Amino acid sequence: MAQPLPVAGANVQVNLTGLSRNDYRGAPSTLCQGCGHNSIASQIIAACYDMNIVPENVVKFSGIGCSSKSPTYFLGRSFGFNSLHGRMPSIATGALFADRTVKGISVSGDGDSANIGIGQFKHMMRRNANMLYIIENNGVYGLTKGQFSATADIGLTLKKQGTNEYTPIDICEEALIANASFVARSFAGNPKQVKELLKAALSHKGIAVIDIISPCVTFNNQDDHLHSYAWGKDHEQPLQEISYVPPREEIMLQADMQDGDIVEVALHDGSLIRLKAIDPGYDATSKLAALTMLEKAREENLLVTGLIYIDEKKPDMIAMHDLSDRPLNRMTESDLRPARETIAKINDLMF
Amino acid sequence: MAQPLPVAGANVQVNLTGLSRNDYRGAPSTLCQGCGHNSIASQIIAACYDMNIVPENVVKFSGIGCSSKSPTYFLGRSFGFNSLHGRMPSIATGALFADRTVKGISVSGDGDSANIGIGQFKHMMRRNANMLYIIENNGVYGLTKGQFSATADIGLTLKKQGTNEYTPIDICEEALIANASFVARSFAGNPKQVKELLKAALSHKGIAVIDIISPCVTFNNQDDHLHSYAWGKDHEQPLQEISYVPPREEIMLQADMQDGDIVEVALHDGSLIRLKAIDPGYDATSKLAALTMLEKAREENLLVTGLIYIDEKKPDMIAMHDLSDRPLNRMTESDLRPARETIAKINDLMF
Amino acid sequence: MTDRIVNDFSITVGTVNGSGSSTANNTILRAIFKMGIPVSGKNLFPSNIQGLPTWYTIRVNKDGFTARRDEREIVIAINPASFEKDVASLVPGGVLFYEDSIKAPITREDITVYPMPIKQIVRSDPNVPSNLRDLVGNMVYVGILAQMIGMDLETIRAALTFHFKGKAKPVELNFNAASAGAEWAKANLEKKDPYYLKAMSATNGMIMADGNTAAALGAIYGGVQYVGWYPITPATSLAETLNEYLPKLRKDENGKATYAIIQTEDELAAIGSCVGAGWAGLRAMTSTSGPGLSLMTEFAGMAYFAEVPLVVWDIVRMGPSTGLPTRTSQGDLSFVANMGHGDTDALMLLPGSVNECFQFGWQAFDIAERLQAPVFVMSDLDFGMNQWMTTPFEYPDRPMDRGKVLWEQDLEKSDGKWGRYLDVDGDGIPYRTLPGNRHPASSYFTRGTGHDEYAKYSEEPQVWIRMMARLKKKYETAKQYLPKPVIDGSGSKVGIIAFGSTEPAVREARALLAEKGIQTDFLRLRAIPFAPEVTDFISAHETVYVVEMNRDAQLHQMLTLKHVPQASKLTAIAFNDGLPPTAQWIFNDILAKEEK
Amino acid sequence: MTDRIVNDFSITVGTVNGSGSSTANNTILRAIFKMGIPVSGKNLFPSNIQGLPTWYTIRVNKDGFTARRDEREIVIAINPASFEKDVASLVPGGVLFYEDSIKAPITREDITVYPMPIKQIVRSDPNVPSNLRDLVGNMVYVGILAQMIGMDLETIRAALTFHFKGKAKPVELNFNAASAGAEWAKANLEKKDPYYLKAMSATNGMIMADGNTAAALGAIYGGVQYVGWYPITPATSLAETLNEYLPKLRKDENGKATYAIIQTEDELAAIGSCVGAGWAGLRAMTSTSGPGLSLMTEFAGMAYFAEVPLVVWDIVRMGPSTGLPTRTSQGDLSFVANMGHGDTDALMLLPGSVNECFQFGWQAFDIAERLQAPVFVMSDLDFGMNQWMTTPFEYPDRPMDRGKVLWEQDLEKSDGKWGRYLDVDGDGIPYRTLPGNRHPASSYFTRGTGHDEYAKYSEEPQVWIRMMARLKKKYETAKQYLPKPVIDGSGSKVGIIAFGSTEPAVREARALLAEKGIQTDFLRLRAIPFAPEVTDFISAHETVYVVEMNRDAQLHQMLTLKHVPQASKLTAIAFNDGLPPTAQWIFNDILAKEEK
Ligand SMILES: Cc1ncc(C[n+]2csc(CCOP(=O)(O)OP(=O)(O)O)c2C)c(N)n1
Ligand SMILES: Cc1ncc(C[n+]2csc(CCOP(=O)(O)OP(=O)(O)O)c2C)c(N)n1
Ligand code: SF4
Ligand code: SF4
Ligand SMILES: [Mg+2]
Ligand SMILES: [Mg+2]
Repeated sequence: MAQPLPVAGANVQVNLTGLSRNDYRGAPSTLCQGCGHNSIASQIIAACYDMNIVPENVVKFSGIGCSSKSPTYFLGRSFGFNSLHGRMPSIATGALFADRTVKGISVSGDGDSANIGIGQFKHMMRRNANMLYIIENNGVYGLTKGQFSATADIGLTLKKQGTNEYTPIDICEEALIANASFVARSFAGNPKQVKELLKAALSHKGIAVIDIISPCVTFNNQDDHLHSYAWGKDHEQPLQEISYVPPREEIMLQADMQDGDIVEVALHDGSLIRLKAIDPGYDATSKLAALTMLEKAREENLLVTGLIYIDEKKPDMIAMHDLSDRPLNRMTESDLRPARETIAKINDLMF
Repeated sequence: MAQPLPVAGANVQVNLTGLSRNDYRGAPSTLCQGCGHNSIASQIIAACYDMNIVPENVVKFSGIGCSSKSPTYFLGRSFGFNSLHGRMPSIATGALFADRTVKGISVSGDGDSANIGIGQFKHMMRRNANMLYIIENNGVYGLTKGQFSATADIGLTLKKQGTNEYTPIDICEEALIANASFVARSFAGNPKQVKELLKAALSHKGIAVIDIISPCVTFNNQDDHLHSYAWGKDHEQPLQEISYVPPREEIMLQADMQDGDIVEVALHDGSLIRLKAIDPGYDATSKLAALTMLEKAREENLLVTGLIYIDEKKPDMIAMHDLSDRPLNRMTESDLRPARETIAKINDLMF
Repeated sequence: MTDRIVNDFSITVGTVNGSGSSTANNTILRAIFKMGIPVSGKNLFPSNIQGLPTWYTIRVNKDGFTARRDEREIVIAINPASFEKDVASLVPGGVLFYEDSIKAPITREDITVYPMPIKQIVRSDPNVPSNLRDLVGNMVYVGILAQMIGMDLETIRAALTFHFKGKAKPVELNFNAASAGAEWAKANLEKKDPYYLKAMSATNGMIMADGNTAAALGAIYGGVQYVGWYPITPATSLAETLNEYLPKLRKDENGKATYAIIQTEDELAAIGSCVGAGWAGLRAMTSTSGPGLSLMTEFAGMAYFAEVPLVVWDIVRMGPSTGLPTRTSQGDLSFVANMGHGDTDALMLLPGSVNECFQFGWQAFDIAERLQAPVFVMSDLDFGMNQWMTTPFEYPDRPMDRGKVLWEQDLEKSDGKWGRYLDVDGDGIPYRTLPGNRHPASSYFTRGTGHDEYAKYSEEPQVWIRMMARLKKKYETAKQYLPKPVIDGSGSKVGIIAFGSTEPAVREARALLAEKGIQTDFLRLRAIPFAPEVTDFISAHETVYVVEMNRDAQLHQMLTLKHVPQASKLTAIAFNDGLPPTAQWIFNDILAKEEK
Repeated sequence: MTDRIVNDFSITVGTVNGSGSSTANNTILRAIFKMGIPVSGKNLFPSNIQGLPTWYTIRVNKDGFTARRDEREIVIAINPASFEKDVASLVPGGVLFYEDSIKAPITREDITVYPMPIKQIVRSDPNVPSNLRDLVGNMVYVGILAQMIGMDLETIRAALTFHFKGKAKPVELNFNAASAGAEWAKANLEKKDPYYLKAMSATNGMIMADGNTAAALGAIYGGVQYVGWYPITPATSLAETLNEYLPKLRKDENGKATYAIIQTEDELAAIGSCVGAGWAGLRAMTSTSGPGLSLMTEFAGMAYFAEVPLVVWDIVRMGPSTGLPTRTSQGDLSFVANMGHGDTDALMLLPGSVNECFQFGWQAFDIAERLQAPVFVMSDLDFGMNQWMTTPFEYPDRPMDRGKVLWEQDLEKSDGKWGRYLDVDGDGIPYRTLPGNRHPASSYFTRGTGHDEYAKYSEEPQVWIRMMARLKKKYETAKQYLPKPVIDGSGSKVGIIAFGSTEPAVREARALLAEKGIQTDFLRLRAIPFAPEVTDFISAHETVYVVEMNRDAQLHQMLTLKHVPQASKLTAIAFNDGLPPTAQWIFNDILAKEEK
């Protein structure tokens, strides 16, 4: 189905779909240098390249914010919709019915999804649409120049805003209790993990939330507060070492996975997530375990990252709606307009 | 401060403020006979009477729905604001700054607070305004004639709507992870508990959420589903026997409290909530315990009721804003307009 | 006794809502319709579920004038709470049927009074289970009325059979109650009033339906693929009808759905999901009313500017604010015309009958996709929730217009060269591609921010001006795709412009005016922006009355702005108290102005 | 060499945002202002945080014409990305200062060119820490420019001292860089262009401020008590200024706050909380722009209908939709006038200077409370975010008007008899009580649904009509409480109506027209609904040009509707590309129409 662009020259490295890494890029970033969001965009590019994803099989969505701009900076060959502040989930909901073979990749911010958009966020979880939902979480509104978002640390002091008095919203907890089917947390300062989690999330069928701490170097990068590179580096505690094993790849433990507590989670497309538990006994299929872990992490002031929860069995939005196997947006009049003879029956149903 | 109305006749029973039960009523209900909301309104009347609350010291708020109509049916002498669908919390937020001595009592529905209003609900929790927030939870939209709400049981089948495929939202979990300072659940079919919880909540300083299962007899009262009287009666499992001990009352254990595991929680105004634990060892001051309990209740298909969580130490909205001790809405020009001489200084601050 | 008055009177039933009387009232309406007599029914109900006063008004008129009238010739009084008012509302010479357990005194001497021992009659039928007695009791008054005014019992059975979808048991139960009522009346009441029904054939070949059902069915024949909605009176039944009929009419070869319906968390998400679906190539719609519409403002502006097709049905109820949720209005025109910050334009369709609700149901999608824009269909509570006589729904008379969409093969032909916002054809309408298109040049990035012809972000002043001018041009182009006004006239000096559910009242008012020697021509507006025919009509008349149901004469304002040189001709006839307008009110107002 | 051109030219700095150049550019602006020369500065910035092209335009004009001009006499080119465009934009005879590391060829012969070795000069100062070099580098071009056009170094120091709030270290650092630039220029550049500054005293007694700061300060002097807001460009700085100054100006006797500011979760909650606060008796306000305003629609309708006072500052940016977030517009008039479903009316204040932003800051509360209604103050990005010369802010000249509020003692006097929506005074404005009032008859129940004079729910048609008619009356009454238009004229035949930030351009255009022999009178509109003076003005002129920054001539439409018999006089001069208008554009357009 895909129409890969011809690769220029023989020495450009390409993946199985014949695309070069360049084919996964977007426009040059207009974000600040050092912004966490840029590093995440790079990992999206890398993950899609590695996974041999055809860009035309992806649709990008975002709300409004620095984070929400970033879909411009990756997968330039995918359709994209930079929507309204806090309203990305609704746009995605409608659009993802159009062609069920298309995967959604969405990027939002903490302001976008935890402040104005928390309602749409919660209800998106319930619908379990087939979409990767990244929240680039920096605790502030970047684009409007540094106000507190709902994820801002309590006690954080910012220039014009004073001190934040409100307890923060935990996006992973929010996703969990709304019964999201894939919940993870990562840190823009840990690109390796970001990439593996992205791959796992992209293979998940249903909504896959990744809350990525993504420092705003311009407005909120204080060493002693969450959402800074320094704090993240000091306080990160990965739950697992994660590696994504594509479908049909020989299942073999890598050397560094040899010892330790290995768990494998099979995804619907035949791929695997291989987890080497750092916190042994952590069960990523238990909502209660996940909630308990997050509460404890909060108490202990740790940035626990990794795959927090996964439920591969929850039916996705397309299944819940018992949708036709054919893309709806390619259907024509003969599919969509009931036959002429039905109109008489309909009139008969009236009085 | 209060100006109680003269009591008609000597044989009318009055409380300590000199008001009869009648003074706490509102207009006659226009809800359906048997609607859970009516029984809750009666308990609000009873609780306020018992607690000697002066109606003028209360402001009522609601959104839109059958539930949101009910403030018309109690405390007819209190100010009330029947606002917009899902937007009650914002109205209350602004209004509760006006006179800090006034207590908010609000009633909302599951559609009002868990569908359209979940965003305002979550953020209201964070602000910890001094308000009782009742959700009359029936799993449906009553006023628009029986569509699923976000708390509807999965698998519930309703006439025109088909079968609900979405996992329900648990209002108590939502309140908890948003760090609400008082979270309880009750059942309209258990008026005694409703009343005691209302009293406790009314004495709490800060936001007090009570999620009350309140059957809609017209559109959703199926015996085999949550939100029906029958199911509630069969599956209710109270966490505690609760009694509210007003301030300055002699602290004495009642007979039926003699044995068992008694816990007392002191509220800021000197009153106590006395809990006789039915689930011994349940700790209503632990968020983690609360979450764990709710998750288990869900798994075991139980309607656990009672005081789920309380945090008496969280500063309320007025404290967070370091507000004047005097009611803001009685301040006059001399309080509100900076002195004449300041204008020159202000101009000096410009270039 | 006065002369018989045949097939020309109004019946009002005063009852309480949630008491099951709607079955009875609809039965009366349908039975009369089945007798071939033109009839209309309007339900005047409160905004709650159970126990408050409700009135159902039926107008019978042999000449086909079925607008609401204020006059009540027959009142059936079941509700003690509204009894006094109901009795007072009768015209002199009118007829009162009343539940005889109501003990209030009846002081009027100028009316005929028939007490009805409904409870007794019901109790006398051992087949009625005691818990159904109240419900079934309603049918007793239907039977008594039938007997007294000459309503055919068999048409009652037909109406009940329809209502209960042919289920024998409830049909029998209810029919027996009606029969018992009729028998009782035959035995006990003596006809003293002049009101009679007599069978005609004026409704032959017609059907009865409400506007929301018609709209939903129309949308299905228009190939609706995505519905994002949120319940609100009086729009709810539109989406619920889609819910009911789509599974029956629209499965694919494997029995799977070719559509999706989502009851979203609120109206922002309802329209938001339609914007997403419309953008991705689905025929998307939502239905709502005032408060929900207000919440859709930000997305409406985006759909205008990013050029996304979708259809919004506004079943107008009385605003501002929550207003009167169960009362009708035409008060949203100005709002929709200016919906969203910044410069905007809106495409509005104005159905003028239940049949047009069906037609615009499918046409709206063609228009939205052709013009790549939101289309607002302005119905109202009177259409949406009342039963109307109508000619049968007709199968669409033309193929679907999916507008300018480029697929893989199109892009191959053009070597992948295209611009999302490029005005290739000079009509202001650009081409679009849809997600899922696998051509590597197909994709573009959509946004509500400034963009150039290639959908690239741009803050360039000239680009902005160009894009906004093209949008203006597109809305000029729109006129040729919108339904033309319907004009009835023959060169009178006086013209009337109206739209929507006021049509029957306007029609009747014209007849009343004609009786007074005032001939009028009538332009029924069906879309905004205005077609050139509207201007021609204004030019051709000396005075033009603009009739509408709102306080501020909103259509009159819009017409004035577009016809400044002729504005002095335009006279507003605007009034809105929540009830459907009467011919008398329009007649009086125009007459007073004509005589001045 | 041509003659000297003194105090009459424009300077544009082409740079990138987030590079710290705003300090430098503001310093130039302020230094010129301190020299007593009329000046204005406009920042043309992109909608991102760092790294994209930005232009800062300064206009120096001895006659006080400070509207934006398209012509650029001096360009300071720092940004390689926009270099070519910047060079091309110079007028013939113009001057180019450029960062000499930009290696692009300069092909124009008709300009004077001064290369600036900024990096070198900065590096030569050992006191500049290496991480601050880029920042401080901006001051070098300030110094070079100063030297070349005769800007006083001491005024630069004054500007810096202000900017850094007197902190010696950054002042020195930056001042030294400017001095170094000046010295280098003195030593190395030879003046070849005609542009000079010369001190005047035209700005004596004036201050510089932006409109958002002025609005916030005005609100504080108006006794603002509740602020519910949500960040959005270009409104953010209004709330942030409240955040900054309220704690300084408004503590009670115990040092506690007499106000509350809440950054809410979104704009629905922002206005919702203002409705709650306003209802409960607080002076409540929010500030927003297009997208946020659209989200406020439902609550705006409720505030209108339930009659709740509150103030909404709309700092207009370019719509529709997300539009151009950093560009200015006057495109929200029609939307606000029709904001909300159903029949509505809106009170709008239209400040025409930064000083009026201050004045309307406090007056808006008096008007809102007097009329028990939402008041929309329509500022824009050009006011809100740019520095303007203004006369100093003046202390309010009258006591607060808290409107018709009944407290305990009032109710005691009336024996508790009152009705929330009763028109006691015949002006359409009822009385209200506030929560916290302990009189047992004080309370009432507020709702957005239909209600009678005693705030009881009502669906009665007559009650609805009465309430809506009273609201209409109230908006008639409003006119007497709104600021009157400012009229400048002496009986010319041609009139101009404009409002808001176009004032300087209109003023200058009038001068240009006068040079061509076309005398004009000018009515600067300050509020909607229109005062009778507006009608008088239109009547008194043969032609009236309505100048505004939007595509659809929105004010022109509103004026037309209210002046149908005179509508042919009204001519639209409407244009909006996101930039503040130039006098030339207005002049050209009017001239063309006058010469036709
Ligand atoms: C309705 C609306 N309100 C406000 C804004 C202004 N706005 C733009 S981005 C933004 C906040 C973005 O914060 P976040 O989502 O955390 O993204 P970040 O910039 O931090 O990546 C706001 C408030 C808007 N565009 N639309
Ligand atoms: C913006 C808006 N959308 C929709 C409605 C219609 N509406 C009124 S009540 C209601 C649902 C109420 O459900 P819930 O809160 O559960 O209350 P209940 O009636 O069940 O007590 C809806 C959708 C409205 N009034 N406003
Ligand atoms: S402002 Fe912050 S979030 Fe925005 S681009 Fe810069 S660093 Fe990133
Ligand atoms: S419809 Fe349901 S929720 Fe509403 S009043 Fe009736 S029983 Fe209660
Ligand atoms: Mg952020
Ligand atoms: Mg409910």
